[in-house]
Amino acid sequence: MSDVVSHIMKDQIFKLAARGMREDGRAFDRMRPMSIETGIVGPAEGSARVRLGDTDVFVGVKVELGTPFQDRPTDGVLMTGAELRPIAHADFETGPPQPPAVEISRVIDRGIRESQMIDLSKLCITPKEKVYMVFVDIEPLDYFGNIFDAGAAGAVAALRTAKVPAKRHGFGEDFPMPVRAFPASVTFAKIGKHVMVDPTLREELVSDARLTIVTDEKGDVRAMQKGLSGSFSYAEIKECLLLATKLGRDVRALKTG
Amino acid sequence: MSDVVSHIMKDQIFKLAARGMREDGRAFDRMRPMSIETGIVGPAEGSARVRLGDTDVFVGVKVELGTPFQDRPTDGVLMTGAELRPIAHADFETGPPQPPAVEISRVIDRGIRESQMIDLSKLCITPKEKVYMVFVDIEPLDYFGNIFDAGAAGAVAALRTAKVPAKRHGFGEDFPMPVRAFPASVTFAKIGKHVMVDPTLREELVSDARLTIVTDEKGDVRAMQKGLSGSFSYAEIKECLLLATKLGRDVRALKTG
Amino acid sequence: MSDVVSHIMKDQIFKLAARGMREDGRAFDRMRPMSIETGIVGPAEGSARVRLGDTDVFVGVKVELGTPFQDRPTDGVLMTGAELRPIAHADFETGPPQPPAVEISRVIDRGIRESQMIDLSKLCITPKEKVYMVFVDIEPLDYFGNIFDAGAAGAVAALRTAKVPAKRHGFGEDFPMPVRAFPASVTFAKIGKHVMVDPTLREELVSDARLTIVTDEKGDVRAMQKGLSGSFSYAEIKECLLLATKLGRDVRALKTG
Amino acid sequence: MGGGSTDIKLIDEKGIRLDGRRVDQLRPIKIEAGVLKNADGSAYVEWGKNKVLAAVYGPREAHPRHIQDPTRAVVDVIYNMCSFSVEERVRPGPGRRSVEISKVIADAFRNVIFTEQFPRAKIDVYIEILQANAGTRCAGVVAASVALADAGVPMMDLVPACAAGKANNQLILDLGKEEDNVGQADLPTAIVPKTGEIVLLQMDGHLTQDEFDRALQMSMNACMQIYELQKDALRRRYATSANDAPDTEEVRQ
Amino acid sequence: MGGGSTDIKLIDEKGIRLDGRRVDQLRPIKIEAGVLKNADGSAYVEWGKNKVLAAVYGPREAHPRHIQDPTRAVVDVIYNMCSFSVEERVRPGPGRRSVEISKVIADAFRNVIFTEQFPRAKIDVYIEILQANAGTRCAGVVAASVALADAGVPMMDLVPACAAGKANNQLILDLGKEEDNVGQADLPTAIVPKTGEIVLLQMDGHLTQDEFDRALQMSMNACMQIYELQKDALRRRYATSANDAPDTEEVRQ
Amino acid sequence: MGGGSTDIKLIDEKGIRLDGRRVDQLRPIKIEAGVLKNADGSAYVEWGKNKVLAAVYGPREAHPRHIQDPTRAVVDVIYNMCSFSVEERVRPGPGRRSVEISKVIADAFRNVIFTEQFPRAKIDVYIEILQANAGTRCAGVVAASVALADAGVPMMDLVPACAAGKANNQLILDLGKEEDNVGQADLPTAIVPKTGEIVLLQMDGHLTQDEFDRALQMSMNACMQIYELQKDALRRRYATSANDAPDTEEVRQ
Repeated sequence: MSDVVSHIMKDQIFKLAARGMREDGRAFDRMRPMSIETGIVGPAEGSARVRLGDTDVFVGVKVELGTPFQDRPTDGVLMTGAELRPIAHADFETGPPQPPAVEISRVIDRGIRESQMIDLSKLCITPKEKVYMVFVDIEPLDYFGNIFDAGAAGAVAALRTAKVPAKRHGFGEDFPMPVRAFPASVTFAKIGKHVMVDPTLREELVSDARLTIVTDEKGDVRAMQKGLSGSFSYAEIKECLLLATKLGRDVRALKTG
Repeated sequence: MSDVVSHIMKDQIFKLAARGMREDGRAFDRMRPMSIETGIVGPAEGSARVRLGDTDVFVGVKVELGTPFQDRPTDGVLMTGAELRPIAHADFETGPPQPPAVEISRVIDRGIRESQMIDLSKLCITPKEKVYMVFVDIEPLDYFGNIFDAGAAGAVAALRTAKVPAKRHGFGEDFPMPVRAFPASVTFAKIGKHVMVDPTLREELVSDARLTIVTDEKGDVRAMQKGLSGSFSYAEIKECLLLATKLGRDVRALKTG
Repeated sequence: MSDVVSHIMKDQIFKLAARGMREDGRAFDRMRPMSIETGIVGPAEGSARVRLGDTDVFVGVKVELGTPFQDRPTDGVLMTGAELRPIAHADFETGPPQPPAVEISRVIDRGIRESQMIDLSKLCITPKEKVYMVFVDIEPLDYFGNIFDAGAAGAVAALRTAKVPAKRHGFGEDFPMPVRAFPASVTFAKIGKHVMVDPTLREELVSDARLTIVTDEKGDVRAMQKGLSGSFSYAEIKECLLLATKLGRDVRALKTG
Repeated sequence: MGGGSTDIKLIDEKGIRLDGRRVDQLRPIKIEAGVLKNADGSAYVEWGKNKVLAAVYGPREAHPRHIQDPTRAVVDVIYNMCSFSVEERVRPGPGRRSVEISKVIADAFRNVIFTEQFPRAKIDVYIEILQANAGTRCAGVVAASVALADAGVPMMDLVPACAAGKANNQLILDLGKEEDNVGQADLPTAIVPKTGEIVLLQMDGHLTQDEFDRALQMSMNACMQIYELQKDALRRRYATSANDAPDTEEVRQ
Repeated sequence: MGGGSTDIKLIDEKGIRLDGRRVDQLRPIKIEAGVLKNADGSAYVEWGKNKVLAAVYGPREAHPRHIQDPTRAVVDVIYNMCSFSVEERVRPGPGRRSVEISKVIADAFRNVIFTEQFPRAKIDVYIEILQANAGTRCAGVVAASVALADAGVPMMDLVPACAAGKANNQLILDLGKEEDNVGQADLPTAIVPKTGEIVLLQMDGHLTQDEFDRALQMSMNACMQIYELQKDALRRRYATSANDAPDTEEVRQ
Repeated sequence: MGGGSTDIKLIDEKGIRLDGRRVDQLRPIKIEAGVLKNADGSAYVEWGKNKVLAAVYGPREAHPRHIQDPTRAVVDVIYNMCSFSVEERVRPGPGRRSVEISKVIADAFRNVIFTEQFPRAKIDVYIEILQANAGTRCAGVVAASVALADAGVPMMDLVPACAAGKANNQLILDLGKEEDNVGQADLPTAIVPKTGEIVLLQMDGHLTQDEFDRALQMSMNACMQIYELQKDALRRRYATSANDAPDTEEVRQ
C-alpha cells in the first residue's frame, strides 16, 4: 500500500477514533454490509462474488487431478491462492505474489484447512497416486480494505456450493464438495489505542496492527493471525475473540444469492 | 527496437516513399533476395538457414517424447519458439522472450499450425500417453528486419526436410516428418500512407503498421496478423492479400540448397 | 565481492607479499587451521561443519528418489549446490545463485564426480526408472575466503559419513553411501607475482587469479579450475600441483569430530 | 482452429446455429460502464457466456523514469485470464497467448488515444477474463474502449471489435465456444468507426480469398453494431453520474 | 495441525510427555550470542532438536535508494530453511511458508526497534534454520532478538517467543515434532516483556475459547522464562567481550 | 568424463583414432572473421563438427549506470547453446554449465583486453553454439578472440584455446565427442601466446602428475598452431575489407 499516507487523513481517522467514531459512521464493532453471490462463473466448479462495503472480490474453485503429498497418501490436496492484481488498486503491481498477497493466501487457507472444512479423505482416487486437487483462487477486483474477510467468505461460499467434477476426469458421477464445517473469518484493525472490526482501505492505511480470527459454528477458534508492526494486549485479544465469535455467526447467517 | 530513431532517417524514408521509392532501390512490391540452405546442423532433426537481404536466421527442429494435450489425446505436439538474442542486434537483450519475440513465435506457429502443415495424428505413439513433440526453434543471428518471413521460411524448410527420430527414442525406424502443406508468409509495412513488402530494419523502425499474411499452395489464407500501432484500410488489406498470394508462390518456388 | 577495495589494503597485502609474508603471518604454502565436525544435522543423511580459519561452512547431504539421466540409465544422480547467502557476508545478496556461486558449485561437484568418489551404479533401484538422487548442499555461514576448499572438504566429509535412507523410501535397509575415493581440494591465489595457498577474504579481494586443484589419495589430478582474470605460467601451475598433492594429504589426514 | 471437423453439425438446414442464432447474428451483448471505484475508468462486458472486466488507471506519471516517453503517454495493456475462467484451470501468470493478446490490444489503442497530450505519462489498461467462451479478445477490446472513455482518456473514437469465421463450410459471425473448437476459421477484427480503419486483425484457419473478403466485411459490419452498444453504455453512465462525467468530448458523437 | 488423531498417545496418565517433559515444560534451550564474525550481530539457538542461527547486518545505508524511508530504518527479515534441515529435502529458494514467516517476524520487530533513529537505513535480519523440529519460527524470533541486541541495535526490549498448543485433548507447552504432527492446535506467540504486549500471534488447529485463553497465558508465561535466557546469553557475551560491547542500554534491564 | 570405460577402442595399434587422426592431431579447423553485419566484430569457427559463432558489441556505454566501472570497461560473455545443437534438445535459457563457461571465458579475456582504455564502457561477447561436438568452450574462445580483433578492440594478444585429454589410457589432443563420452580426462586450456601465460584452465577426469604435465604441454603447443589460424583469418579479413579495417595494431604481430 502507498507509503505516503497523508498526515491529514491519519489525523482525521485518529481524531474520530478518539471519539469512538469512524469515517463511514460505523461503530467499532460493526462490519460493513456483506453480500455474497455464488455460482456466477460457469466453468468453475464453485464460485462466489463477495462485496464487503466497496470491496469486491471474485473467488473460483477448480478441481484437477494430481498426486497426493508423500506424508498424506490418502488425502486430496487443497491449494489457496490470492493475488493482489493491479486492476483492484493503483498501488498493486503485476508480477508474482508479494509477501502481503502470500500472507492473505495463507491465512485464508489456514482457516479452511484448520476448521477441517473439506474432508480431504473423500478426495482420494488411488492412494499414493491420484487425488483431486482443489484450487481456490481469490481475485480482488476492487480493493477497499479487509480482503482477509471478504476473500475468506468468498472461498467458503464457493467451496460450499462446489461440485467435484468426477465425470470430466473420467471417474464416475460428479458429487458435491465434501464439506463438513463452516468457518467464518473476522478481522480487526488497531488504530492508536482503538480496535475496530472490518477496516476500510483508509483505516488499513493508518492502522498499527491487524488481527484475524477464524471461528467455527461452535464458536471455537480455528485460526488466528496477528499482522502489521503494532501489538495487541492480552485483554484486547480476548475482546476481539468474543466479538469475532458473534460476528462470525452473522457472516454464516448471510443468505447467498 | 531503439526508441530514438533519427528524425533524419525517418524523413529520408518518408520522402523516398512519397516518390514510390525505397532506400535499397526496391519497388514497394518486391522482396529482398531470399536464400535457403537446409540440413546444416547435424544433431537437429531438420534445420535451415535463411538469408533475406542481410537478415540471417537459423532454424532447428528437434523431436522429443512427451504427453499429448488433454483435449487432443491422439495428436503430437508442435511448439514454435523464437528468441531475439543480443547476438543479432544491439537493441536485443538477454533474458526471457519479450512481447515482440512472443508475437513472432506465435505468428510463425500459427502459419504452420493453421495450414495443417504437419499431420500431428501421425506423431502419436500411445494415445493419451506418449506422442512426439516437435520443437521448432528460430534463432536470428543478424537482424535486418522482417524476421516474420525469414523465420517462417526457415521453419517451413526445416520441417519439410526433417525426420522423426523414432529409432533414437526406441520406436522403430525413422520416418520423414509427415508434411502435407506448404505455407508461405509475406509481411508488409505501412509507412505513412504507403504499404511495402518485406521491410528492412530501417523501414521497420519508422513504420506505423505491419501486416503478415500466410497463404497456402492454393492461394487460400491460413493466418494473418496486423501488428504495431497503426491501421490498415479494408482496401489496403485486400491489395496486400493479392500480393501475398503472388509472392508466396515465389517463396515456395525457391530452391533450397 | 565489494568492487571498492581500499587501495591501502591492496598496497599492504602486496608489500607484505613482496617480502614473502601474509597478513595473518602464514607462509605462502600454509593453509589456515581446518577443523571438521560431522553428523551435526539430524535430518540430513550426512552433514559436516568446516571451519577454515574464520570461514565457517555447513554442508548437508539429502538422498531422495528420482529418475536417472537418459544416457546413464543405471546410475544414481549427484547434485551439488552452493549458495552465497547474505548471512555469510555483507556483499552477498538474496536471489538465485549468481555466477560466482555457480562456479563454486560446479568446481566442488567436479572434484567429487571426477574422482569417482561415489559409486553411482550402487544407487540404482530400477534401471531407467528409479534411482537415488544425492543432493549435496553447501551453506557458508561466515565467509572469510576460500569457500572452494572449505566447501569441498565439507562435502567430502558429509558424503563419507552419509547413509542411503533406503528404509524411509521403502526399499529395504539403510546402507552407507558407496564411497570409494577421497578427493581433496586445494586452492591458490596469485597476488601480483606471488602465489599463495588458501587465501583469506582480504587476499581474495586483491588477487588476480585463482587455481583450484583436486587430487586423490594416489596424488593423481582429478579436477582443476583456474579462476579470475589473471593468468598462471606453466611453471606456477606445476609448483601448485606439487603443493596441492602435499596439502591434500594433510586435509585427508584431518580427524573429523 | 479445431481443424474443421465437419462431423459435428453446427448449423441446420435453415441456417440456424446450435444456440438459435442466424449465421450473421451476434450473441447477446451487455455493456456497463463505471463498475469499479478504484479504477479511473472501468467497464463490464457480458458477451454470450464471456464475462470480461476492464479497468483503466491513468494517465498517471510513468515510473520508473526510464520508461517515460517525453513526447507521449505510454499505453500498456494486461490481458489476464482468471484461473477459473475455463474448464481446465489456467495457471496464474502470463503465458505466451496472454502476452500476444495484450500486445495486439495495446497496439490497437496506441494510435487511437491522443497520447501526445500526456508526455511522460502512462495509461494502464487491465482486462480480466472472469469467464471465457470464445471471443475474449474482442470482448476485451470492447470493454477496454469503454473503460478508457469512462476514465476520460481523450480518444479519436471508441474501438469496437468482433470476429467472423467459418464452420461447417459456412461463414458465421461471432463464433461461440463449440463453433470455435471445431470451426474452420476465426477472424477477430477491431476498427475505428470514424475512419473505417482496421486497428486489430488476426486470422487463423482456412479461408479462400473470397471468403476472407466476405468474413472481413461481416466482422466490420458487426463492429458498427457493437459501437452503438458502447456509446449507449457510456450514455447510461453519464446519465446516472452527470455530475462526475469526465471530459471526453471526443467519444461523444 | 495434523488433524488431532488421538490414536497416538503423547501424554501418559501422570501427564508426562514422550520426551519426559511435563505438559507445561519447555524443551532444553541454549542461546549463544556473537557466534559469527562478519555479521554485525548474531546468535545461535538450540531449542530441543531445533538449531537456528540469526545474523544482523546494519543499520546500514539502504539501497537501492527508492527503498529508503526518510523517517526511519527499514527492517527486513529473511527466514530460510536449509535444504537438509528436515527429513524431506527442502528446495532452495523462498516458498510461501517462508515468505509468510519472514513477514510476521519482521512485523514483530519493526515497532520494537527504534527505527526512527536511523532514517534512510536498513536493518537486515537473516534467520537460518539448520535443523528443524517444530517451533522454528519462535526459535527464529528468539535468536533474531539476541542478534539484534548483539549488533547494538537500539530496541525497546528483547522479544521472547514460544508456542503453546494442544494434543491428546490436553494443553501443552512448546510442541515437539511428533506433537506437532498429530496435535490439535499450535499457538506461537511473541511478546514485549516490558509492556506485556503481543507482537506475534498465529494459531491453527482447534481450541475452545477457554482453551485458547489458557494456551495464550501458557505461552506468554513461557516467554518470560525465555526472556531470562536471552538476557543471560547477552550477559555472557558482554562478559567475554567487554571491550567491544555494543551500546545497547535499552536491552540491559 | 565418461568414467574411463576401456571397452570401446578409440585408438588402434598404430596410434590412429576413430576419425583417422594421430593422437596429437587437431580436428580440421576453419576460421572466418567478419561474418555478421550488425555486430561490431564477429567470427565463425568450424572445428571438427563444432559450429560456433561469436559476435562482439562495443566498447559502448555501459548501462544501467550502476554497472559502470569508472576505471575500465566491463567485459561480459554469454555462451549459449542453441536448442538444436546437440542430440537431446537443450532448453532455452542459461543452465549452470553455460553460466560457468561464460564466466571462465570472460575471465580469460578480461586482462587481455586493454579495458582501461574504455572507462565506463561495456564490451559484450556473444558466443552461439550452433552445433556441438565436444570442445565448444575452446572453439568459443577462439571465435571470440577473432571477433574481438575484428571489432577493433585493443588487446595484448589473440587468445587461442585447445584441449588435451586421455582415452584408452593414452594422452590425446582435441577430444572428439566419442572420445569425450568415454574418455578419462579433458583439459581445456587457453593461453596468451606473447607471454605463454595460461588464462583458461579447467580439468576433469584422471591424470597422474606426469600425464597432466604432458597433457598441458600438448594443449599449449596446439594453442600455438591455432594462433596461426586465427591470425590468418584476420589477415584474410583485412585483405578483403582493407578500407574498413579496424585499428587493431596490437593483434597484428
